[in-house]
Amino acid sequence: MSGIAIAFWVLATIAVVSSLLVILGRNPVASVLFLVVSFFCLAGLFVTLHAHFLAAIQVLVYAGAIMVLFLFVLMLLNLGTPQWFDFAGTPTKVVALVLGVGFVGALVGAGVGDFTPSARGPAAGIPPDVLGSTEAIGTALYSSFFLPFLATALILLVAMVGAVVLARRER
Amino acid sequence: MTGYLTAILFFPILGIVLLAGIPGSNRTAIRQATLAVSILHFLIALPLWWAYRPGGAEYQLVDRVPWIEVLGVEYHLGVDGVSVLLALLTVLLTPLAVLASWRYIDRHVKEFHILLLLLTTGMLGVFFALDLFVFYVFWELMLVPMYFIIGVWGGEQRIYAAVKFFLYTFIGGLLMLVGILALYFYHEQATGVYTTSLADLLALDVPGSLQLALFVAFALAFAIKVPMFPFHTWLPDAHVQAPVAGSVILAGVLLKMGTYGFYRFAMPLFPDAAVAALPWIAGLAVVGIIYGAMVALVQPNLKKLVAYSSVSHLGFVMLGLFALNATGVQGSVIQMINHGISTGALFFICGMLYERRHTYEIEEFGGLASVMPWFAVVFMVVTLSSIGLPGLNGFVGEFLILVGMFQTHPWMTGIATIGVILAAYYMLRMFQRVMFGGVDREENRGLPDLSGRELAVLVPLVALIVWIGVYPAPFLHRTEPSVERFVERVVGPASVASTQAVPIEAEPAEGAP
Amino acid sequence: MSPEIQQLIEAYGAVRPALFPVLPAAILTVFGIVALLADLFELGHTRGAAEDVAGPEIMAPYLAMIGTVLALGAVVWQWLELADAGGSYFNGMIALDGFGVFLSGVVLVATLLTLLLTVGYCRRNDMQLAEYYHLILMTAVGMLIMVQATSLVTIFVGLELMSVGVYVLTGFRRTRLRSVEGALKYFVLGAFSTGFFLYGVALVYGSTGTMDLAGIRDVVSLPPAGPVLLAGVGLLIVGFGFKVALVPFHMWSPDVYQGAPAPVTGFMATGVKAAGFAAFVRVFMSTFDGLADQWVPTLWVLAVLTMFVGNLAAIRQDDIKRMLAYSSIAHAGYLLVAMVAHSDLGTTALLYYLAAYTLMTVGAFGVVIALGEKGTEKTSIERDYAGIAWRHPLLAAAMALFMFSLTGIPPTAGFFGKFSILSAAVSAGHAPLAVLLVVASVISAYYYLKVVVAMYMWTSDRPPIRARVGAMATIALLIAVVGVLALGIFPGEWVELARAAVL
Amino acid sequence: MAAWIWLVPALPLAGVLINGLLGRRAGKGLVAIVGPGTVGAAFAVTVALYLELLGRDPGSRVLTQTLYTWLEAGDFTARAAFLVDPLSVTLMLVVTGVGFLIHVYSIGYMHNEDARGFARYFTYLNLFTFAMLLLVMADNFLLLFVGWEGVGLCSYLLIGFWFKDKANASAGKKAFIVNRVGDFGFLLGIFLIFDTFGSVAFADVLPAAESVLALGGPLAFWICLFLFVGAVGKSAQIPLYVWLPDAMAGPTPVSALIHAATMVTAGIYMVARAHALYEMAPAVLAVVAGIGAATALYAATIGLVQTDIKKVLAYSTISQLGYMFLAVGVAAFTAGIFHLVTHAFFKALLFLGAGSVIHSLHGEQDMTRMGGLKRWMPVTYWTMLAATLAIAGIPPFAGFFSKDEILWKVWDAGHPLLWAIGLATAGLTALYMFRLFFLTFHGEFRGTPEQQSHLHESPPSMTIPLVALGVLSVIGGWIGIPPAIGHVLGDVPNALESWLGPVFEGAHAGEPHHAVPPAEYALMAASVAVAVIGILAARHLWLTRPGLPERIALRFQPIYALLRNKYFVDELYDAVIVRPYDALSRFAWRVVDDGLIDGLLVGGTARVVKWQSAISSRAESGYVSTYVIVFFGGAVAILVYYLFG
Amino acid sequence: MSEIGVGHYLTLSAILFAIGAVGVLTRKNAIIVFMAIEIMLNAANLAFVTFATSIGDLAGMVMVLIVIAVAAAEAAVGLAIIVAMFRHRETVNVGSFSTMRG
Repeated sequence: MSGIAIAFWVLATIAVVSSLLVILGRNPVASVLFLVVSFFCLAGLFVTLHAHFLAAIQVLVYAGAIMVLFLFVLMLLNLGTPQWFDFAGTPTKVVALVLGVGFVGALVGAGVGDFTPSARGPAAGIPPDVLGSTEAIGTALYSSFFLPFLATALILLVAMVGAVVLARRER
Repeated sequence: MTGYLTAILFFPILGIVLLAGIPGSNRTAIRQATLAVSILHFLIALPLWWAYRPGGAEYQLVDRVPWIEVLGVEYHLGVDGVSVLLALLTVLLTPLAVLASWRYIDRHVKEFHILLLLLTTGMLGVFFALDLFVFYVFWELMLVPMYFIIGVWGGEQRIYAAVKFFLYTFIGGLLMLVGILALYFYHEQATGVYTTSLADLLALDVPGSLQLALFVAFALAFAIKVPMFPFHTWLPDAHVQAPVAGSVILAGVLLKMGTYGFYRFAMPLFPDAAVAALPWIAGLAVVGIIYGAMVALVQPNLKKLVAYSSVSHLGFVMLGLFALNATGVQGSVIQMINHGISTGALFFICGMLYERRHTYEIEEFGGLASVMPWFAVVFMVVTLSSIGLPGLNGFVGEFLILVGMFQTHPWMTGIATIGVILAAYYMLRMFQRVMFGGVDREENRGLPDLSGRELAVLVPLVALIVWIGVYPAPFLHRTEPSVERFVERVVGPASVASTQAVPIEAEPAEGAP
Repeated sequence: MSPEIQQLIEAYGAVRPALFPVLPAAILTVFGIVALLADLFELGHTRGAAEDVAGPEIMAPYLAMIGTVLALGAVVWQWLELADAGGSYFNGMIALDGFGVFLSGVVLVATLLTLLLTVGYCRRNDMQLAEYYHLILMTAVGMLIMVQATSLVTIFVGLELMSVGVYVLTGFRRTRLRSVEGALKYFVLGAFSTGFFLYGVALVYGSTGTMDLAGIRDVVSLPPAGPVLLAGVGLLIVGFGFKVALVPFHMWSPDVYQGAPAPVTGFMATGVKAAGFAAFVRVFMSTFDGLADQWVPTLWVLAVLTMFVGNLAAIRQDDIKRMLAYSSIAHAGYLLVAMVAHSDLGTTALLYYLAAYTLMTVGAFGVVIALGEKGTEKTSIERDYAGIAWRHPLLAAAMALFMFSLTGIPPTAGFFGKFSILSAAVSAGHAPLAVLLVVASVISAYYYLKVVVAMYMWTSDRPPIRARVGAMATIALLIAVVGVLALGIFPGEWVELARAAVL
Repeated sequence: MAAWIWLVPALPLAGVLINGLLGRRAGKGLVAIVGPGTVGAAFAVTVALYLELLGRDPGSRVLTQTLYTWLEAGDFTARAAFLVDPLSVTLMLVVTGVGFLIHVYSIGYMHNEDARGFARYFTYLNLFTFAMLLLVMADNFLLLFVGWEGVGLCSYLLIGFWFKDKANASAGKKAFIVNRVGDFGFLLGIFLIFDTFGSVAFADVLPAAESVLALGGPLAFWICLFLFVGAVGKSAQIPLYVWLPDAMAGPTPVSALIHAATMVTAGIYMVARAHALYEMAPAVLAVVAGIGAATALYAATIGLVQTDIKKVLAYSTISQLGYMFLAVGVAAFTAGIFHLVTHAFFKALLFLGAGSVIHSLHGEQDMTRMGGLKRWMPVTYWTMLAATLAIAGIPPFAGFFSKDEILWKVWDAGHPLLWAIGLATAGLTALYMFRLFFLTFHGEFRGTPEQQSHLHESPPSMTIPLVALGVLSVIGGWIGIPPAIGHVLGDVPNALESWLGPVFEGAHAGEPHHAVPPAEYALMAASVAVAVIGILAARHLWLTRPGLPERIALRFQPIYALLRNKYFVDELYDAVIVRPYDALSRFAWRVVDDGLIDGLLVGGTARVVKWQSAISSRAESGYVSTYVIVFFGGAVAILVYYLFG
Repeated sequence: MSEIGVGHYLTLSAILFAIGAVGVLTRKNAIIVFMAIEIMLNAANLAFVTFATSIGDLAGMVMVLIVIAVAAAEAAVGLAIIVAMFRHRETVNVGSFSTMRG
């Protein structure tokens, strides 16, 4: 059993568990922390896939920025404590469970599990370690993905403006 | 491209523009203007009577210009004998309707008259269209103003009636639209040409199964409009609720659109299907005749009674169309006109009673003959014409229809003829309850007789009633070639001259010495 | 010609190959940002001109309008240049083709009309903020990207740009609970659906090895389609289905439409829908052409569901915005029928219908906006619309026209739109679907008529609305009315346009 | 002369227009001139036509005039054209002649009416004359039908002339509708005729009958039966006679003209006119004869117990019409027409006389409150006497000849039973007519003294026509002196026979019959005897032994009640036809229309839509969780469909 | 099987996605709902990376980057909305925002 395999199983397990804890936990703060954990695991999985740069970004942006934002809001609104209303009624839960299992079941059952990609894409065949490198991604961003990259910038701008508009106090 | 029909068709729009210029507060001015416009319109359209030459081409005065080239849709107008008569009926009724609304309509006068004129254009468009797309456009267009007229100026239940009217016609129309499209694409498959021109589609011969489906789609739309027996329930509501002008136009012209649709589109386009469906439709028509007469008998409400009588009368018209011989079809064409005149007049009369007593309940009247003698005379004539008394217009139509139908379906005709008795029953009973007996209600004592305005409305109609009854030749003459073409198209050239006097070979004498 | 302009032109010439295909988007971006900055530095601020104006008179709206008009000009220019400039740009991220340009036009018209209608509204409801106009322009940019996008990446980015903008716009009247509630619901479901969309993209990407539509098309064209690809297709339907509000992914729209400020609702109902359908059609009609046998039946079912649920639910509505929300669901169903037809005729019909639908819906919302009073919207058919026909005859007439057009009564754009969709369906052998559409639209007639009935045939005892329609709103309504009639009476030319825009 | 035929109907029509449009303003004077004047003029023209025909040789006594083609559609054609031959001219003479007298009479009778009513009355009366002339002058079945309906309309208008009283109006309505039932048959007949012959013109149909129709064939049978249904309606035969007694609600002159002399005989005229067809359908002829005989007897029995003077006359009319049908039923068309003419004379007279009585009693019609009027109104008395004798069939009065010829022809045709019925009817006729006569003019006056004080003879305008008709009732029969008597008087020819003979060429009754004189004399004697017995019985019962009738009535209470209530036929029809029909109509309206179609189908659809609408909008719970669940559900569904579907 | 293939990663991502979705369905606290959504997006990211490496194509990688950015943006907007709604109702329970329905 290769190191990658071990790493995968460990990370996968932790990721699943912590994700479950996120949606099952009573205390929002705890959920945030578990979410961070699962993000770390994902970063780890990225590494196992040779996507080092993305792993780094994952940690920086998610664990660093986004989660802080979540915590900040939680504190701001003083929602740190568990709340009674937090869970939907049992029937909903059942339905949700069924659907969730159904979703996974459908994909896996249909053979997503033993899927082997047919590399027919135009840019196919780039060796993994090159693929994950900052350089490669950077080049791509500024060459072939220039337009989406720009647009992403606009998205951030809009989000910023929007956040300002929405969260601002009354005049 | 003479442009004459186009001129007739869109003249009312000019009128609308004119009306738009008059401030809504100045009601008299609006009424006068509308009257002037509609009379002028009538005068402009009147030459149709001579302009159309029965001997000549099938469709005359054709206006034809490309409209939506992509789809092969053309702005294509033209008239044959039948549409000429119906168009003239339309433009005749409009000014009368304006006159009749003079006092009846007192709210939103301007809007009312604008809609009335718009309605005229819509109806004329239906009668002039020689392109299925154009036809459909006007068919639906006419719906809108009528909807408003009923809904805004109608009686208590006006909204229910208006919406009912709209939905009934709308669903029929849309199904017909699907039918039109199917036909359109079938034509494209068959010939590679996209067109909605009636002439081209007539040239097509459609396979039986498809014919039947399409015929049903068309027939449903028209049957609702006629209205034929099971689809008639919108009519009483619409009639009772609509203001007098609305009822008159509705009965006088709109209902004819259904029968006209059968005559112009449904039957010629799908002859085999029409022949196949004959027993059903003719059967429904007969049921309608008897049923309408029965229900009319027990109506406490004047307008409702007339409405149901329309169901009965239109049953005759349908029967005549499906006689599928020149005699019957001629009869039903003339009967379309007759019904327009007689029932129109009846609704005018209802309106006049309403203006005096603000009710349509037969119970509320009685003995009016002694209070309003001239009114009684006119009412009597109209009633008799609607009963189908020989010498008046009603008889001409009904007789030809029955005689024609008898040659093909004696039994149905036999049953339908009972309608003649029943008609006398319900109409005379109504007339007696309204006009005869003593004046037992105070409020009826002082009722004024016909005013000049009202005479102006009724006299032309009465004149027509007598004219068509005594000397229908001019009318029959105008429709003859068109009708013969129609029959030929539906049943094939063989049986145009349906039953020439073929002496029946003497059958074996029974019990003869 | 002055040297500066000369230089400008030369400068443009240098960047043209890169800029031309995205010129409209670029213009909007620039003007959007300028509007923001101008406000930041209080350029052109004048103290309230009209008495009911809260806050300063700002120049953002005018900048936005100018920008949109210029962008429209650019679109026209693109249309004219299509012959030689048409093609794929930015490494296949976007394309400059008739389809895209046509829909860019539609989107921009929607934007322009929204801007025209919105000014008075913002003044009345102290929303007169530069951010608002900025967001509208940015949203429009997102839409433009979507309609031109030829790569799942671009589609996703455009989609998100648009969505984020609309989330904010929905909640823009944050002092009103409903506005925020709408924003919340929209956001939660929107993000949720983004997840599905994204996952679908991933699956498609994985099974085809590329995110360029062209590339995908090539792969898909050779069967068999593996389960992953199919799953991806399915999830993409879900994603798009959410954006264009197909049943059962429609449930957000009534609440959001009702909650959002009226102009935003109008913008959503038209622009978002147009953009969504643009990407939807592009991906399915051309890219997944090879999989038609798989997705056509699905869309058939969705179309029927959407038409009927939308129309049926609309019957019970009293809030006109909510009613229009359901009606827009139903119309998505009609558009889906055009997709099911899966033919050039179908696409033509769809494009024509989008144009027609945009005009009449924006028009309808325009009237709704115009009838609003200071600080409030008047949206109850029962209470607010009863008998207004005799107080605001022109507004009522316009509304009636739009309602009849939505019903599909000739000679309006709506009628011809329905006509062409029906013809597409019938010619594709989907007569039953056509009949279902007919039945559905009869149902729809009922509630569209209800508005007319209310305006013309009801009388209300409540103090009448006194609407003051500003010059700009008037212009917008005029455009809508003329447009609806022009498209209806002379559809030929427009159909030609749409036909030229078919993929 | 033929060019002037159109004048005959045109003149009364002119009267209609003048009286109708100007009458109210012009006042009674003008109306009183125009009304009768036009008819008189028409009579003059008719006489001229008669002479014209007379001048010709029997073979070519036909004048025709075509005004224009009325209906032409497909292969159906009907012209507005007149046919004047001996048959129609005879009727025209009766219509215009008797009509004129009655018009004159009406001037006096209606003088109480205000100007408007007066004008209206004469307008209607002229209109009737016009329609009746159209009926008898038509050269085709359709035009005949026009007149047929026209007279029906006028009778409707005139019966309901005093419409302020609902009863009168309903009587008119009843008349019209019952007639319509007959017309329904008539129409079918016309359809069938056109279907068979391809034309409705007498000139095309009648000559072709023999070649086209098979003797006794179904086609002939149905055509004739349908036409006869029309005749039954118009001529008030069983089972459609019910309208005629009610029709007495109209002014008495109207009863005289329309419901005695002319309109009601249209049926006989029509059958006679279509004799060529009937001869091809012996079965129908039998039916005609049967119904005729039955009606004759039946009506007579009812007439026996009526106390309303006009009702008695009404039933006697029905009875006499039955007689005429009996005649044509045995193909004795001439005899039928003969009786038609004589009946026109004496029955009109009877009515006018009754009118004069009623007039002087200010509307009193109940014979039990009359009596002894002989003293006050001699002219009326003597003329009535002549008429009563005529109808009773006492020689040499008009009725004797016609009635006797009918009986003889019936016997001769080999129908002893029908003959017996005829004979019995004759007896009854004599009985009830003299009952009427005695109750009215003899004995003591039984009315109120107040009435008695006003008793007076009618004005000349009324009495002159009475006298004229009286004369006709006496001598009218001499135009048809049977050979049996003829050769006794020195070969006096049967003028009518030779006059009408050619028209009925081919009719078995047509050719002069070499009878066995003894039998004929015997029959003659029998009928006279029966008549005399009847008269004597009447005298015994109502003059010498006034109490007797009551006792008989009490003795045979049930029968008396039955007769008194006219065999309850009206009630029967009401219960079997009218009420069920009304009920059915109500059912159709309430249940089928409102309930089934509108309620169940239309309303049901609406309800279903509303219900579905509720469902699809309730799903919109407002909770994000619901939305998400539905969303996710949909997504999973699609996935499952794609991966496993 | 010991060798870790694409399938494992995909299955994992599917599971994570489902967990996220279930979270959205079952939680009412808006903030946790958002977190659940973040999980879904991450699942998608995982799929992208997996595919990208297995195909050897950069697009997937870039996509992940973009998604992360978008996720950040959405989080910002979403949380702003939460703040706004909290100002109205002093709660972040999505269930308590249902004034519009039907």
